[in-house]
Amino acid sequence: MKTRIKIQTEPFDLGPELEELSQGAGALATFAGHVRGDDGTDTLILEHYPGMAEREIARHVDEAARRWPLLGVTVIHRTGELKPGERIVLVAVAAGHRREAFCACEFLMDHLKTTAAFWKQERRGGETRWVETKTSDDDAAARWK
Amino acid sequence: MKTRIKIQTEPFDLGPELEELSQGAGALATFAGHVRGDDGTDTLILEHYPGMAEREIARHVDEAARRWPLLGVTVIHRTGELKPGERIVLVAVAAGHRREAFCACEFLMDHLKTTAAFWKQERRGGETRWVETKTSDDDAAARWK
Amino acid sequence: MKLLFFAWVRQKTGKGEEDFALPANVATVGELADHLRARGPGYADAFADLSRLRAAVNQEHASFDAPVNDGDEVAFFPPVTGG
Amino acid sequence: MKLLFFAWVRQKTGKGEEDFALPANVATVGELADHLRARGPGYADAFADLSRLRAAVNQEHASFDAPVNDGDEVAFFPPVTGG
Repeated sequence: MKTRIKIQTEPFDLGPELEELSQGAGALATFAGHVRGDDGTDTLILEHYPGMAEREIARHVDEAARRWPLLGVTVIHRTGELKPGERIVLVAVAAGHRREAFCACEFLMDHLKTTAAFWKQERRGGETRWVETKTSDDDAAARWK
Repeated sequence: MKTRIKIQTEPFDLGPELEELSQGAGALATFAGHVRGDDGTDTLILEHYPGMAEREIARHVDEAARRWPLLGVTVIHRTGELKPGERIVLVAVAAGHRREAFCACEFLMDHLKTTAAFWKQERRGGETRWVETKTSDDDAAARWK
Repeated sequence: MKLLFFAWVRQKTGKGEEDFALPANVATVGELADHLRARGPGYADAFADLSRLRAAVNQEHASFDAPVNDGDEVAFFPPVTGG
Repeated sequence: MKLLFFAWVRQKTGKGEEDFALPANVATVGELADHLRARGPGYADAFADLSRLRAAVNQEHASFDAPVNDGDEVAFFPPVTGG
Protein backbone atom coordinates (compact mmCIF):
# COMPACT_ATOMS: atom_id res chain seq x y z
CA MET A 1 0.00 0.00 0.00
CA LYS A 2 1.18 3.52 -0.82
CA THR A 3 1.04 5.62 2.35
CA ARG A 4 1.86 9.30 2.33
CA ILE A 5 1.57 11.37 5.52
CA LYS A 6 2.59 15.00 5.51
CA ILE A 7 2.30 17.73 8.12
CA GLN A 8 3.22 21.06 6.60
CA THR A 9 2.71 24.80 6.84
CA GLU A 10 2.50 25.26 3.04
CA PRO A 11 -0.83 25.19 1.20
CA PHE A 12 -1.41 22.28 -1.17
CA ASP A 13 -3.53 21.58 -4.23
CA LEU A 14 -5.90 18.65 -4.56
CA GLY A 15 -5.23 17.84 -8.20
CA PRO A 16 -1.66 16.50 -8.10
CA GLU A 17 -2.22 14.62 -4.83
CA LEU A 18 -5.36 12.88 -6.00
CA GLU A 19 -4.38 12.15 -9.59
CA GLU A 20 -1.29 10.29 -8.42
CA LEU A 21 -3.08 8.34 -5.70
CA SER A 22 -5.93 7.29 -7.99
CA GLN A 23 -3.58 5.58 -10.48
CA GLY A 24 -4.59 1.94 -10.73
CA ALA A 25 -7.41 2.20 -8.18
CA GLY A 26 -11.06 1.45 -8.94
CA ALA A 27 -12.25 3.80 -6.22
CA LEU A 28 -10.96 6.98 -4.67
CA ALA A 29 -12.75 8.56 -1.69
CA THR A 30 -11.46 11.83 -0.37
CA PHE A 31 -12.21 14.40 2.28
CA ALA A 32 -10.89 17.94 2.36
CA GLY A 33 -11.50 20.24 5.32
CA HIS A 34 -11.36 24.01 5.08
CA VAL A 35 -11.32 26.84 7.61
CA ARG A 36 -14.86 28.09 8.07
CA GLY A 37 -15.39 31.79 8.44
CA ASP A 38 -19.12 31.76 9.13
CA ASP A 39 -18.61 32.13 12.90
CA GLY A 40 -16.47 35.23 12.54
CA THR A 41 -13.12 33.45 12.86
CA ASP A 42 -10.48 35.46 11.03
CA THR A 43 -7.49 33.19 11.69
CA LEU A 44 -7.05 29.61 12.76
CA ILE A 45 -3.71 28.73 14.35
CA LEU A 46 -2.73 25.08 14.37
CA GLU A 47 -0.03 23.53 16.51
CA HIS A 48 1.06 19.90 16.51
CA TYR A 49 3.36 17.52 18.34
CA PRO A 50 5.99 16.76 15.70
CA GLY A 51 6.69 13.06 15.61
CA MET A 52 3.69 11.99 17.64
CA ALA A 53 1.15 13.52 15.23
CA GLU A 54 2.67 11.61 12.29
CA ARG A 55 2.85 8.38 14.35
CA GLU A 56 -0.79 8.62 15.40
CA ILE A 57 -1.89 9.16 11.82
CA ALA A 58 0.29 6.27 10.63
CA ARG A 59 -1.22 4.03 13.28
CA HIS A 60 -4.76 4.88 12.14
CA VAL A 61 -3.78 4.28 8.52
CA ASP A 62 -2.45 0.84 9.52
CA GLU A 63 -5.65 0.09 11.41
CA ALA A 64 -7.76 1.18 8.41
CA ALA A 65 -5.68 -1.07 6.13
CA ARG A 66 -6.30 -3.97 8.50
CA ARG A 67 -10.05 -3.36 8.39
CA TRP A 68 -10.47 -2.78 4.67
CA PRO A 69 -8.45 -3.78 1.60
CA LEU A 70 -6.81 -0.50 0.57
CA LEU A 71 -4.43 0.42 -2.23
CA GLY A 72 -3.20 3.78 -0.97
CA VAL A 73 -3.76 6.50 1.61
CA THR A 74 -2.68 10.14 1.59
CA VAL A 75 -3.08 12.36 4.64
CA ILE A 76 -1.96 15.98 4.54
CA HIS A 77 -2.50 18.26 7.53
CA ARG A 78 -1.51 21.88 7.64
CA THR A 79 -0.26 23.70 10.71
CA GLY A 80 0.47 27.35 11.46
CA GLU A 81 -1.82 30.28 10.64
CA LEU A 82 -4.71 29.66 8.29
CA LYS A 83 -7.36 32.05 6.97
CA PRO A 84 -11.03 31.26 6.25
CA GLY A 85 -11.35 29.22 3.08
CA GLU A 86 -7.87 27.73 3.36
CA ARG A 87 -7.56 23.96 3.30
CA ILE A 88 -6.52 22.39 6.62
CA VAL A 89 -6.68 18.70 5.91
CA LEU A 90 -6.91 16.13 3.15
CA VAL A 91 -7.61 12.45 3.64
CA ALA A 92 -7.67 10.43 0.43
CA VAL A 93 -8.13 6.68 0.18
CA ALA A 94 -7.66 4.53 -2.92
CA ALA A 95 -9.22 1.07 -2.96
CA GLY A 96 -10.69 -1.48 -5.33
CA HIS A 97 -14.30 -0.64 -4.49
CA ARG A 98 -16.24 2.34 -3.25
CA ARG A 99 -17.55 0.94 0.04
CA GLU A 100 -14.12 0.32 1.55
CA ALA A 101 -12.74 3.61 0.22
CA PHE A 102 -15.59 5.58 1.85
CA CYS A 103 -15.39 3.65 5.13
CA ALA A 104 -11.63 4.06 5.48
CA CYS A 105 -11.82 7.76 4.60
CA GLU A 106 -14.46 8.44 7.25
CA PHE A 107 -12.64 6.26 9.78
CA LEU A 108 -9.44 8.24 9.27
CA MET A 109 -11.16 11.64 9.52
CA ASP A 110 -12.99 10.63 12.69
CA HIS A 111 -9.76 9.49 14.32
CA LEU A 112 -7.77 12.46 13.09
CA LYS A 113 -10.26 14.70 14.90
CA THR A 114 -10.00 12.85 18.19
CA THR A 115 -6.55 11.36 18.60
CA ALA A 116 -4.00 13.01 16.30
CA ALA A 117 -1.83 15.46 18.24
CA PHE A 118 -3.09 18.77 16.83
CA TRP A 119 -4.49 21.76 18.67
CA LYS A 120 -6.39 24.68 17.22
CA GLN A 121 -6.70 28.29 18.27
CA GLU A 122 -9.29 30.64 16.81
CA ARG A 123 -8.61 34.33 16.48
CA ARG A 124 -11.70 36.49 16.22
CA GLY A 125 -11.57 40.26 16.31
CA GLY A 126 -8.21 40.32 18.11
CA GLU A 127 -9.20 37.71 20.68
CA THR A 128 -7.65 34.26 20.59
CA ARG A 129 -9.09 31.16 22.25
CA TRP A 130 -8.26 27.46 22.22
CA VAL A 131 -10.80 25.29 20.43
CA GLU A 132 -12.24 22.65 22.75
CA THR A 133 -12.95 19.04 21.89
CA LYS A 134 -16.40 18.43 20.48
CA THR A 135 -18.47 15.61 21.96
CA SER A 136 -19.79 14.97 18.45
CA ASP A 137 -16.24 14.21 17.32
CA ASP A 138 -15.74 11.72 20.16
CA ASP A 139 -19.06 10.10 19.28
CA ALA A 140 -18.04 9.90 15.62
CA ALA A 141 -14.80 8.11 16.50
CA ALA A 142 -16.54 5.82 19.01
CA ARG A 143 -18.80 4.30 16.35
CA TRP A 144 -15.78 2.44 14.89
CA LYS A 145 -15.03 0.64 18.17
CA MET B 1 -26.74 25.39 -3.80
CA LYS B 2 -24.33 25.08 -6.73
CA THR B 3 -25.28 22.00 -8.77
CA ARG B 4 -23.26 20.88 -11.75
CA ILE B 5 -24.18 17.71 -13.64
CA LYS B 6 -22.25 16.73 -16.72
CA ILE B 7 -22.34 13.65 -18.92
CA GLN B 8 -19.49 13.71 -21.37
CA THR B 9 -17.20 11.57 -23.51
CA GLU B 10 -14.11 13.69 -22.72
CA PRO B 11 -11.78 12.84 -19.82
CA PHE B 12 -11.68 15.32 -16.93
CA ASP B 13 -9.24 16.31 -14.21
CA LEU B 14 -10.09 16.35 -10.51
CA GLY B 15 -8.16 19.48 -9.59
CA PRO B 16 -10.16 22.22 -11.32
CA GLU B 17 -13.53 20.61 -10.49
CA LEU B 18 -12.77 20.19 -6.81
CA GLU B 19 -10.93 23.45 -6.18
CA GLU B 20 -13.88 25.43 -7.49
CA LEU B 21 -16.51 23.44 -5.60
CA SER B 22 -14.62 23.63 -2.31
CA GLN B 23 -14.60 27.46 -2.29
CA GLY B 24 -16.36 28.61 0.85
CA ALA B 25 -17.16 25.10 2.09
CA GLY B 26 -15.93 23.69 5.40
CA ALA B 27 -16.10 20.14 4.09
CA LEU B 28 -15.65 18.50 0.70
CA ALA B 29 -16.27 14.78 0.26
CA THR B 30 -15.60 13.25 -3.11
CA PHE B 31 -15.70 9.94 -4.86
CA ALA B 32 -13.98 9.12 -8.13
CA GLY B 33 -14.50 5.80 -9.91
CA HIS B 34 -12.04 4.35 -12.39
CA VAL B 35 -12.14 1.48 -14.87
CA ARG B 36 -10.60 -1.57 -13.23
CA GLY B 37 -8.39 -3.78 -15.33
CA ASP B 38 -7.78 -6.54 -12.79
CA ASP B 39 -10.45 -8.79 -14.29
CA GLY B 40 -8.93 -8.64 -17.77
CA THR B 41 -11.31 -5.99 -19.12
CA ASP B 42 -9.56 -4.08 -21.89
CA THR B 43 -12.36 -1.63 -22.73
CA LEU B 44 -15.49 -0.46 -20.98
CA ILE B 45 -18.21 0.99 -23.22
CA LEU B 46 -20.78 3.22 -21.58
CA GLU B 47 -24.13 4.18 -23.04
CA HIS B 48 -26.70 6.48 -21.47
CA TYR B 49 -30.21 7.79 -22.02
CA PRO B 50 -29.59 11.46 -22.79
CA GLY B 51 -32.02 13.61 -20.89
CA MET B 52 -33.21 10.91 -18.50
CA ALA B 53 -29.73 10.22 -17.08
CA GLU B 54 -29.28 13.91 -16.23
CA ARG B 55 -32.80 14.12 -14.77
CA GLU B 56 -32.29 11.09 -12.56
CA ILE B 57 -29.03 12.48 -11.24
CA ALA B 58 -30.63 15.89 -10.64
CA ARG B 59 -33.44 14.23 -8.75
CA HIS B 60 -31.01 12.40 -6.47
CA VAL B 61 -29.07 15.61 -5.91
CA ASP B 62 -32.32 17.32 -4.89
CA GLU B 63 -33.16 14.46 -2.55
CA ALA B 64 -29.66 14.61 -1.00
CA ALA B 65 -30.05 18.36 -0.50
CA ARG B 66 -33.37 17.76 1.27
CA ARG B 67 -31.75 15.23 3.60
CA TRP B 68 -28.56 17.13 4.42
CA PRO B 69 -27.60 20.80 4.35
CA LEU B 70 -25.35 21.02 1.29
CA LEU B 71 -23.49 23.88 -0.36
CA GLY B 72 -22.71 22.34 -3.71
CA VAL B 73 -22.70 19.11 -5.70
CA THR B 74 -20.79 18.17 -8.83
CA VAL B 75 -21.49 14.96 -10.72
CA ILE B 76 -19.54 14.10 -13.84
CA HIS B 77 -20.13 10.83 -15.66
CA ARG B 78 -18.28 9.75 -18.75
CA THR B 79 -19.76 7.72 -21.59
CA GLY B 80 -18.27 6.07 -24.65
CA GLU B 81 -15.16 3.88 -24.70
CA LEU B 82 -12.94 3.87 -21.61
CA LYS B 83 -9.70 2.02 -20.95
CA PRO B 84 -8.54 0.55 -17.60
CA GLY B 85 -7.38 3.33 -15.28
CA GLU B 86 -9.60 5.96 -16.90
CA ARG B 87 -11.96 7.87 -14.65
CA ILE B 88 -15.65 7.07 -15.20
CA VAL B 89 -17.38 9.09 -12.54
CA LEU B 90 -16.90 11.87 -10.04
CA VAL B 91 -19.31 12.77 -7.25
CA ALA B 92 -18.21 15.71 -5.13
CA VAL B 93 -20.21 17.26 -2.30
CA ALA B 94 -19.45 20.52 -0.50
CA ALA B 95 -21.08 21.12 2.88
CA GLY B 96 -20.47 22.87 6.16
CA HIS B 97 -19.43 19.74 8.02
CA ARG B 98 -17.89 16.40 7.18
CA ARG B 99 -20.69 14.09 8.23
CA GLU B 100 -23.26 15.49 5.80
CA ALA B 101 -20.70 15.75 2.99
CA PHE B 102 -19.78 12.06 3.38
CA CYS B 103 -23.40 10.92 3.68
CA ALA B 104 -24.57 12.83 0.63
CA CYS B 105 -21.59 11.63 -1.42
CA GLU B 106 -22.26 7.98 -0.60
CA PHE B 107 -26.00 8.45 -1.11
CA LEU B 108 -25.41 9.86 -4.58
CA MET B 109 -22.95 7.14 -5.59
CA ASP B 110 -25.29 4.38 -4.39
CA HIS B 111 -28.18 5.84 -6.38
CA LEU B 112 -26.07 6.54 -9.45
CA LYS B 113 -25.22 2.84 -9.53
CA THR B 114 -28.81 1.68 -9.33
CA THR B 115 -31.12 4.21 -10.96
CA ALA B 116 -29.24 6.55 -13.29
CA ALA B 117 -29.79 5.56 -16.93
CA PHE B 118 -26.34 4.22 -17.82
CA TRP B 119 -25.39 0.84 -19.21
CA LYS B 120 -21.96 -0.71 -19.36
CA GLN B 121 -20.38 -3.19 -21.72
CA GLU B 122 -17.09 -4.91 -21.02
CA ARG B 123 -14.77 -5.92 -23.84
CA ARG B 124 -12.32 -8.63 -22.94
CA GLY B 125 -10.10 -10.32 -25.50
CA GLY B 126 -12.38 -9.44 -28.41
CA GLU B 127 -15.56 -10.52 -26.60
CA THR B 128 -18.09 -7.95 -25.47
CA ARG B 129 -20.76 -8.53 -22.82
CA TRP B 130 -23.28 -6.34 -21.02
CA VAL B 131 -22.53 -5.79 -17.36
CA GLU B 132 -25.38 -7.00 -15.15
CA THR B 133 -26.76 -5.27 -12.10
CA LYS B 134 -25.06 -6.24 -8.87
CA THR B 135 -27.21 -7.24 -5.92
CA SER B 136 -24.67 -5.50 -3.70
CA ASP B 137 -25.42 -2.22 -5.49
CA ASP B 138 -29.16 -2.64 -4.93
CA ASP B 139 -28.49 -3.40 -1.27
CA ALA B 140 -26.29 -0.31 -0.98
CA ALA B 141 -29.03 1.92 -2.37
CA ALA B 142 -31.72 0.24 -0.25
CA ARG B 143 -30.04 1.24 3.01
CA TRP B 144 -31.07 4.88 2.40
CA LYS B 145 -34.77 4.02 2.25
CA MET C 1 -45.20 8.55 -29.64
CA LYS C 2 -41.46 8.12 -29.44
CA LEU C 3 -39.93 4.73 -28.66
CA LEU C 4 -36.37 4.39 -27.36
CA PHE C 5 -34.31 1.26 -26.81
CA PHE C 6 -31.04 1.06 -24.91
CA ALA C 7 -28.22 -1.43 -24.34
CA TRP C 8 -29.05 -4.98 -25.52
CA VAL C 9 -32.68 -4.02 -26.17
CA ARG C 10 -31.32 -1.62 -28.79
CA GLN C 11 -29.02 -4.31 -30.17
CA LYS C 12 -31.76 -6.93 -30.41
CA THR C 13 -34.39 -4.65 -31.96
CA GLY C 14 -31.76 -3.21 -34.27
CA LYS C 15 -32.75 0.37 -33.59
CA GLY C 16 -32.30 2.95 -30.87
CA GLU C 17 -35.21 5.22 -31.57
CA GLU C 18 -38.36 5.32 -33.66
CA ASP C 19 -41.56 7.27 -34.08
CA PHE C 20 -44.47 5.00 -33.37
CA ALA C 21 -48.24 5.32 -33.65
CA LEU C 22 -49.78 3.93 -30.47
CA PRO C 23 -52.38 1.26 -31.38
CA ALA C 24 -55.82 1.84 -29.89
CA ASN C 25 -55.75 -1.37 -27.82
CA VAL C 26 -52.46 -0.51 -26.07
CA ALA C 27 -52.97 1.35 -22.80
CA THR C 28 -50.03 0.38 -20.57
CA VAL C 29 -46.26 -0.10 -20.77
CA GLY C 30 -46.78 -3.86 -20.44
CA GLU C 31 -49.32 -3.94 -23.30
CA LEU C 32 -46.89 -1.92 -25.41
CA ALA C 33 -44.15 -4.48 -24.69
CA ASP C 34 -46.53 -7.32 -25.69
CA HIS C 35 -47.37 -5.48 -28.89
CA LEU C 36 -43.70 -4.90 -29.75
CA ARG C 37 -42.82 -8.55 -29.06
CA ALA C 38 -45.07 -9.54 -32.00
CA ARG C 39 -43.25 -7.31 -34.49
CA GLY C 40 -40.58 -9.81 -35.53
CA PRO C 41 -37.72 -12.05 -34.36
CA GLY C 42 -35.47 -9.24 -32.97
CA TYR C 43 -38.35 -7.78 -31.01
CA ALA C 44 -39.49 -11.24 -29.88
CA ASP C 45 -36.01 -11.81 -28.48
CA ALA C 46 -35.72 -8.36 -26.83
CA PHE C 47 -39.15 -8.60 -25.18
CA ALA C 48 -39.10 -12.36 -24.43
CA ASP C 49 -38.69 -11.94 -20.68
CA LEU C 50 -40.17 -8.75 -19.23
CA SER C 51 -38.59 -9.46 -15.83
CA ARG C 52 -35.24 -8.62 -17.44
CA LEU C 53 -36.55 -5.30 -18.76
CA ARG C 54 -37.17 -1.89 -17.28
CA ALA C 55 -39.14 0.98 -18.75
CA ALA C 56 -39.41 4.73 -18.55
CA VAL C 57 -42.27 6.98 -19.59
CA ASN C 58 -41.28 10.53 -20.38
CA GLN C 59 -37.85 9.93 -18.85
CA GLU C 60 -39.18 8.66 -15.52
CA HIS C 61 -38.83 5.06 -14.38
CA ALA C 62 -42.24 3.43 -14.87
CA SER C 63 -43.77 0.06 -14.01
CA PHE C 64 -45.35 -2.18 -16.66
CA ASP C 65 -48.75 -1.19 -15.27
CA ALA C 66 -48.12 2.48 -16.01
CA PRO C 67 -50.41 4.07 -18.62
CA VAL C 68 -49.01 5.18 -21.98
CA ASN C 69 -50.48 7.82 -24.24
CA ASP C 70 -49.73 8.93 -27.76
CA GLY C 71 -47.20 11.74 -27.46
CA ASP C 72 -45.31 9.97 -24.66
CA GLU C 73 -41.64 9.09 -24.87
CA VAL C 74 -41.36 5.44 -23.84
CA ALA C 75 -38.03 3.70 -23.34
CA PHE C 76 -37.17 0.04 -22.76
CA PHE C 77 -33.82 -1.06 -21.38
CA PRO C 78 -32.15 -3.55 -19.04
CA PRO C 79 -31.54 -2.66 -15.37
CA VAL C 80 -29.07 0.20 -15.23
CA THR C 81 -25.38 -0.28 -14.42
CA GLY C 82 -23.97 3.23 -14.02
CA GLY C 83 -21.12 4.60 -11.96
CA MET D 1 13.98 12.89 30.51
CA LYS D 2 12.41 15.25 28.05
CA LEU D 3 9.27 17.20 28.95
CA LEU D 4 7.03 18.69 26.30
CA PHE D 5 4.04 21.02 26.69
CA PHE D 6 1.53 21.89 23.98
CA ALA D 7 -1.31 24.35 23.42
CA TRP D 8 -2.40 26.17 26.61
CA VAL D 9 -0.20 23.96 28.76
CA ARG D 10 2.76 25.41 26.87
CA GLN D 11 1.38 28.94 27.29
CA LYS D 12 0.78 28.58 31.02
CA THR D 13 4.13 26.94 31.81
CA GLY D 14 5.88 29.42 29.55
CA LYS D 15 7.89 26.76 27.76
CA GLY D 16 7.38 24.11 25.12
CA GLU D 17 10.22 21.78 25.91
CA GLU D 18 12.76 21.13 28.62
CA ASP D 19 15.27 18.57 29.80
CA PHE D 20 14.26 17.34 33.19
CA ALA D 21 15.85 15.07 35.79
CA LEU D 22 13.16 12.67 37.01
CA PRO D 23 12.95 12.86 40.84
CA ALA D 24 13.34 9.51 42.59
CA ASN D 25 9.84 9.64 44.11
CA VAL D 26 8.07 10.14 40.76
CA ALA D 27 7.04 6.86 39.14
CA THR D 28 3.90 7.67 37.10
CA VAL D 29 2.56 10.34 34.73
CA GLY D 30 0.20 11.48 37.48
CA GLU D 31 2.99 11.82 40.05
CA LEU D 32 5.00 13.78 37.49
CA ALA D 33 2.03 16.15 36.98
CA ASP D 34 1.74 16.59 40.78
CA HIS D 35 5.44 17.34 40.98
CA LEU D 36 5.28 19.89 38.15
CA ARG D 37 2.26 21.61 39.72
CA ALA D 38 4.44 22.57 42.69
CA ARG D 39 7.06 24.31 40.55
CA GLY D 40 5.44 27.75 40.48
CA PRO D 41 2.34 29.75 39.56
CA GLY D 42 2.37 28.98 35.78
CA TYR D 43 2.73 25.27 36.45
CA ALA D 44 0.16 25.39 39.24
CA ASP D 45 -2.29 26.88 36.76
CA ALA D 46 -1.45 24.46 33.93
CA PHE D 47 -1.72 21.38 36.16
CA ALA D 48 -4.61 22.59 38.37
CA ASP D 49 -7.18 20.22 36.90
CA LEU D 50 -5.80 16.96 35.55
CA SER D 51 -9.18 16.06 34.05
CA ARG D 52 -8.53 18.79 31.48
CA LEU D 53 -5.13 17.35 30.58
CA ARG D 54 -3.90 14.48 28.47
CA ALA D 55 -0.44 12.95 28.42
CA ALA D 56 1.81 10.97 26.13
CA VAL D 57 4.84 8.88 27.00
CA ASN D 58 7.32 8.39 24.16
CA GLN D 59 4.76 9.81 21.70
CA GLU D 60 1.98 7.38 22.68
CA HIS D 61 -1.16 8.48 24.48
CA ALA D 62 -0.76 7.42 28.14
CA SER D 63 -2.99 7.41 31.21
CA PHE D 64 -1.97 9.16 34.42
CA ASP D 65 -1.29 5.72 35.92
CA ALA D 66 1.31 4.96 33.27
CA PRO D 67 4.90 4.54 34.51
CA VAL D 68 7.58 7.08 33.61
CA ASN D 69 11.32 6.48 33.52
CA ASP D 70 14.30 8.72 33.10
CA GLY D 71 15.01 8.81 29.37
CA ASP D 72 11.31 8.95 28.48
CA GLU D 73 9.77 11.74 26.46
CA VAL D 74 6.68 12.87 28.37
CA ALA D 75 4.21 15.38 26.98
CA PHE D 76 1.26 17.17 28.57
CA PHE D 77 -1.47 18.83 26.51
CA PRO D 78 -5.23 19.45 26.36
CA PRO D 79 -7.49 17.04 24.45
CA VAL D 80 -6.58 17.20 20.78
CA THR D 81 -8.61 19.16 18.22
CA GLY D 82 -7.16 18.20 14.85
CA GLY D 83 -8.66 18.03 11.38
